Amino acid sequence: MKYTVFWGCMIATVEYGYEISVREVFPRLGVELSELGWNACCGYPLMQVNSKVWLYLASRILAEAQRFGRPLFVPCNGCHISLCEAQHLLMERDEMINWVNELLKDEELRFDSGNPVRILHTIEVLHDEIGLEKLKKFVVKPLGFKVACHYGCHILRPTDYPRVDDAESPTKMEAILEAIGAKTSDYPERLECCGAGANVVEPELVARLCGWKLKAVKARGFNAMATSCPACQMNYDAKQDAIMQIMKSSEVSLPVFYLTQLVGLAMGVEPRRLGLDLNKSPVEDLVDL
Amino acid sequence: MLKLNETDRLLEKLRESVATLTPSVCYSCARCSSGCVMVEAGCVPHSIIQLFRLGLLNEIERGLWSCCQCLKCDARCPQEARPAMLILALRNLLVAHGSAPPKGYMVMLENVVRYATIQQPQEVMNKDFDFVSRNTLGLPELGKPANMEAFRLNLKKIASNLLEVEEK
Amino acid sequence: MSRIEYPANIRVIRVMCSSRIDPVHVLYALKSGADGVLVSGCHPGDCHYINGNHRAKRRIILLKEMLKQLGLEPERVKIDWVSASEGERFTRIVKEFVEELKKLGPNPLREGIWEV
Amino acid sequence: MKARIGVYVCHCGTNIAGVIDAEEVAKYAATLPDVVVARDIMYTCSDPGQNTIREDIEKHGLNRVVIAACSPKMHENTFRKTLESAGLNPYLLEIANIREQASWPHFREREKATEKAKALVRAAVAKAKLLEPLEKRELMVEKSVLVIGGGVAGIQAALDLAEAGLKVYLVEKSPSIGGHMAQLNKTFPTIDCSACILTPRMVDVANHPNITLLAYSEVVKVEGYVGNFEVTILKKARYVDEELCAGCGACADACPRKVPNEFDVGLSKRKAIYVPFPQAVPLKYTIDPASCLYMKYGRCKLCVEACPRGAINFDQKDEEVKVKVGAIIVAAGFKTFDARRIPSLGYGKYRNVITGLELERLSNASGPTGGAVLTASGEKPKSIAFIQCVGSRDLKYNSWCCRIGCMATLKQAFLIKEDDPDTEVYVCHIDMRTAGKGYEEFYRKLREMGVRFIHGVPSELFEDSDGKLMFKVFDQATCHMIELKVDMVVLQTGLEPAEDVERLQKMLNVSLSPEGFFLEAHPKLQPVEASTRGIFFAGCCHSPKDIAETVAHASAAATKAITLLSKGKVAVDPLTATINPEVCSGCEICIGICPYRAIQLTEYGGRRRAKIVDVLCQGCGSCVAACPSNAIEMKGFTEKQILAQIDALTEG
Repeated sequence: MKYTVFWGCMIATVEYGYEISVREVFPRLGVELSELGWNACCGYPLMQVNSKVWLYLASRILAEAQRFGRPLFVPCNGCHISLCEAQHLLMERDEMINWVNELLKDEELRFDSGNPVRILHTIEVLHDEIGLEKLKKFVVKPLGFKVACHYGCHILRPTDYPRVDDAESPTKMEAILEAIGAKTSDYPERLECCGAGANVVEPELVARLCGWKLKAVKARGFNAMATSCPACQMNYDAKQDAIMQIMKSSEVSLPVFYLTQLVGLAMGVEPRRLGLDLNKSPVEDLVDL
Repeated sequence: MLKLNETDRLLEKLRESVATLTPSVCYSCARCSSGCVMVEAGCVPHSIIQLFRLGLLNEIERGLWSCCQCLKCDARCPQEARPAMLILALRNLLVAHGSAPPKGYMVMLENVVRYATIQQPQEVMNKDFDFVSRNTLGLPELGKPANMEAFRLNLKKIASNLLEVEEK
Repeated sequence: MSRIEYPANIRVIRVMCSSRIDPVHVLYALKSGADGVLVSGCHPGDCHYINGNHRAKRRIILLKEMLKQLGLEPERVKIDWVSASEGERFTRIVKEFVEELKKLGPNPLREGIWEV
Repeated sequence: MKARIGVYVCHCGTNIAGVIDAEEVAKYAATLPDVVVARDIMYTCSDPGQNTIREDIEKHGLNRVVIAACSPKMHENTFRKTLESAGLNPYLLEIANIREQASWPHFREREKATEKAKALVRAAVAKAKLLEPLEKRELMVEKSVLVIGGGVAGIQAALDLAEAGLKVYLVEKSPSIGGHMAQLNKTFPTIDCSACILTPRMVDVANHPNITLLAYSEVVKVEGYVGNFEVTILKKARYVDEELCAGCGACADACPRKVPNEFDVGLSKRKAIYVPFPQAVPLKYTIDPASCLYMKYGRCKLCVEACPRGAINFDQKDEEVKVKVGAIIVAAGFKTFDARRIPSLGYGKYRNVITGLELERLSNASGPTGGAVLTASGEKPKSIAFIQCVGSRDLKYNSWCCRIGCMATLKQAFLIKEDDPDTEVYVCHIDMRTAGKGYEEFYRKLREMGVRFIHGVPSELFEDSDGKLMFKVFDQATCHMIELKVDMVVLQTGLEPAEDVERLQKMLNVSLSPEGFFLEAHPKLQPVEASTRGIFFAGCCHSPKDIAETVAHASAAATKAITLLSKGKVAVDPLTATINPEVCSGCEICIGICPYRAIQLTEYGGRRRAKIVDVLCQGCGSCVAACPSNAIEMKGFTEKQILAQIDALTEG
């Protein structure tokens, strides 16, 4: 399994725990990652103000990835939807490809519609590529505690091109967690959004939204939450203190992990090598740092 | 009292560009709004659709930027009217016609022009209260696009209206 | 049928079943200058006359092979399935077919360039 | 005889003339060869319109008539009768369809539409010239009818037919007739007891001398044609002798095996030997082979010991019954939408989310709780929310309106409020559709009774740890998000085509609408007829209907069947193929091609020649196109006629 990896802005500039844990865990599972050579915005946040900016930024990453001839591993939900949607649009409409390639010329890049990029998210790599049976063989310290899955919106929606899992009844993340010895279950708030897209304009409302979900997860008897998106993780983990202040409640305090951090723990990797000392939420309640 | 400004040229433009979407099929079941987490912030998807159809654009601007684009409304809409896509299109068009987007977006855009990413790598605090960086964490340097000049020029070409405003 | 628009340059001949259509009719229409011939029948498995549409399909496929040998574009003949309630589908098929024929240009037989 | 053609261009009000210049088309028609008279008429199908044609036939000695108007499916028969009444052979008529084929699809291109209309008239005139008089055929018919489906539609149709003196075979696939109506508690808006009005009719069916009831049976094959259908019915083995079984139930008392009861939508258990409900007709027990211990494991037979009449017979085999009928009424019913398909509403996941049909069983005195509406924990709910249009008016599932959900909810809300006015009842709706006799009044009454209507539907439901259901719904009346916590949520699920619709459709050679319901011959004027003659539709297999509409529709279907069969014979189109034995080479290709087995070999002049069996030929023309000797001709669609049409259409 050889992939080119595209980290995107959030992971590479602030959510280091995700990158560290992927770099630690994936090679142990037989995954070889090669770097794109540079990092740049996938365009997703800018789609809101100018969709052409988005299409240009996303297409140049796809064009660069085509050069490597390997599937493109995209750990961030936002980058994943951005690149998938851009490719979907390019493959559907010739005039888009022409427009994009005209711009890419100056960068000596070209999107080739005959050679679409296979784009894979963390959950797909673990569940579909490595596979649960193989994953189980690496487990030396089954987790034992009960984890709530938070998929994040953008790997499940929209429904007009293939996404990582079923939009209304996803199962892959739970299956991965069960394979590494965690307990998990469906819960009513499972598919609720963290609100990250509105952080720019409504930070306080987003905080209350996250607080509501953390509280619900805790009340339903989960010991922790797992995410696979840097935006969701930032909302639930890094902002937990702020949420507590806004909600004036400690009921929202809950360990929040990246899925890859949990996989690493089950494989017996030392917690700090998984970047767990960077999580702001009380992961130390469950892990000896 | 709301007034219909049917002759508004902006409205015509908007209608044109969202012609591929199908807001006209919405019959206001409000399933979108019932599931929307941003209603509190004044973003009411089915109202936005209806306001758009009636041409009440000034009313739409309120709440338009609160939508967090979780796409739940698109997925659940029984008539496939795609409220989130309409909101996205409206945001784009308002910006294209000179309306200023929330500041956060401008900051990201400027950073992308400058550094290729929405922000530069940050120092973060770990559990020992030490500030750490990519470097101290042993993470490799992630380079910038090879031809930053062409990259910047392209962006300025595409988003000229936004970036020029900023230069003034 | 619902009032859905399609190009005005198609002319219709009614037969009770697509299987009534003899390839000779299609050739005759092309020879007489039609740019294309669309044969439309019930959906496979849903034929009003049990299996006439299958017969029609086989005949049209063979006819298209023949057209190739004659040097005439087989795309000028098309067979598709439309049920009585599928106005939209009919419109789409007709529109696509007319577009395709426009790309092919006028029927050479009409210009008198050719004689069969 | 030289052709003398009259051409009539219909305005169809503005349907045609609003787009096409009818006068110009008529003027053009007058210039065509052999056209003696050409006129444009406001409504050609009206009395004055038809009179004009009759007068012209007489005055101008017309011997062919071309009518440029709507689809021949609409008025071909009307105008044939016009010709007949003027003493002209009805098949000397040709219709140019300038409405569906010109004015409607090209309403934005008036000139092109007019040009097209002219071309279609030109082709019709060219064909008309070559028309020949044809004689109608008459077929003897069986004075009996097959009714498929024993719900209220099938019951009503069967009783109407039987009363009219026709022999009826009523085939029902489950062990008892009654259908969905038997499961219901009360009926809206009169709050009549559903079983009380249905069961007497079920008994009437069982007792009527003209009705043969074939329950636990399925139609497996239909051959033949109008008036002469040959039907094969599979009578499934009940493993209980119907003659001997007295319906005492001793067997079920003895049976140790319990399985979910379909009649109670799985809310209660039944035995492996069972009747679906106490008022079942026929009241005969049935062994369900999938759950019977003896049939699965070869051990038990407690029922055999218990039966005082020795009615149980494990050696019973499925049996094929063949019947001949003149007409078929399809009353195959519907199924309800499976709410599991919308995971966000939590059905199947949260215990107190139930469907409308489940509430129907819970509130029914003969139901699993003896008529008490209870939550999963056995308590009486203090608050109930109904969610409307679940799986209806939704492009992902069923795009259509289920037609009964609004009224069913009002009725159920009424029963809940009547039982305990303090129960909080919420109805989350898109639109409340209460068109029907007394329906709007009933809606008003429910508002007076304090039911809280919320104009909006939720996106998802959450279950709290106490088993209560929480949801948010945006109410358009108040423009506020409303948060509710209730003890029970009722999903009012939609109606969709029954499972075996496609099987029936293929077997009967009829059409389905895009929704998957049976398609009638004309939505306004032939609402119960299939486009295949002799087949009629009744009830919800045609489209969602409430009980009153279903009964009316079923009676209409029965009446149509009675009308068809009353004379003992039917006239059928003479549009058949004929074989010229002089030209036929006896190659037999046509014999293999004919889907109706209407071609036979006969002796002609000492040689084997193919011959069409007139009554069997349906006029598809398959053989005509296949004949390598051009020996077969299709009446009404001859080679010459078709080529003349092509010539006329490619001209210019």
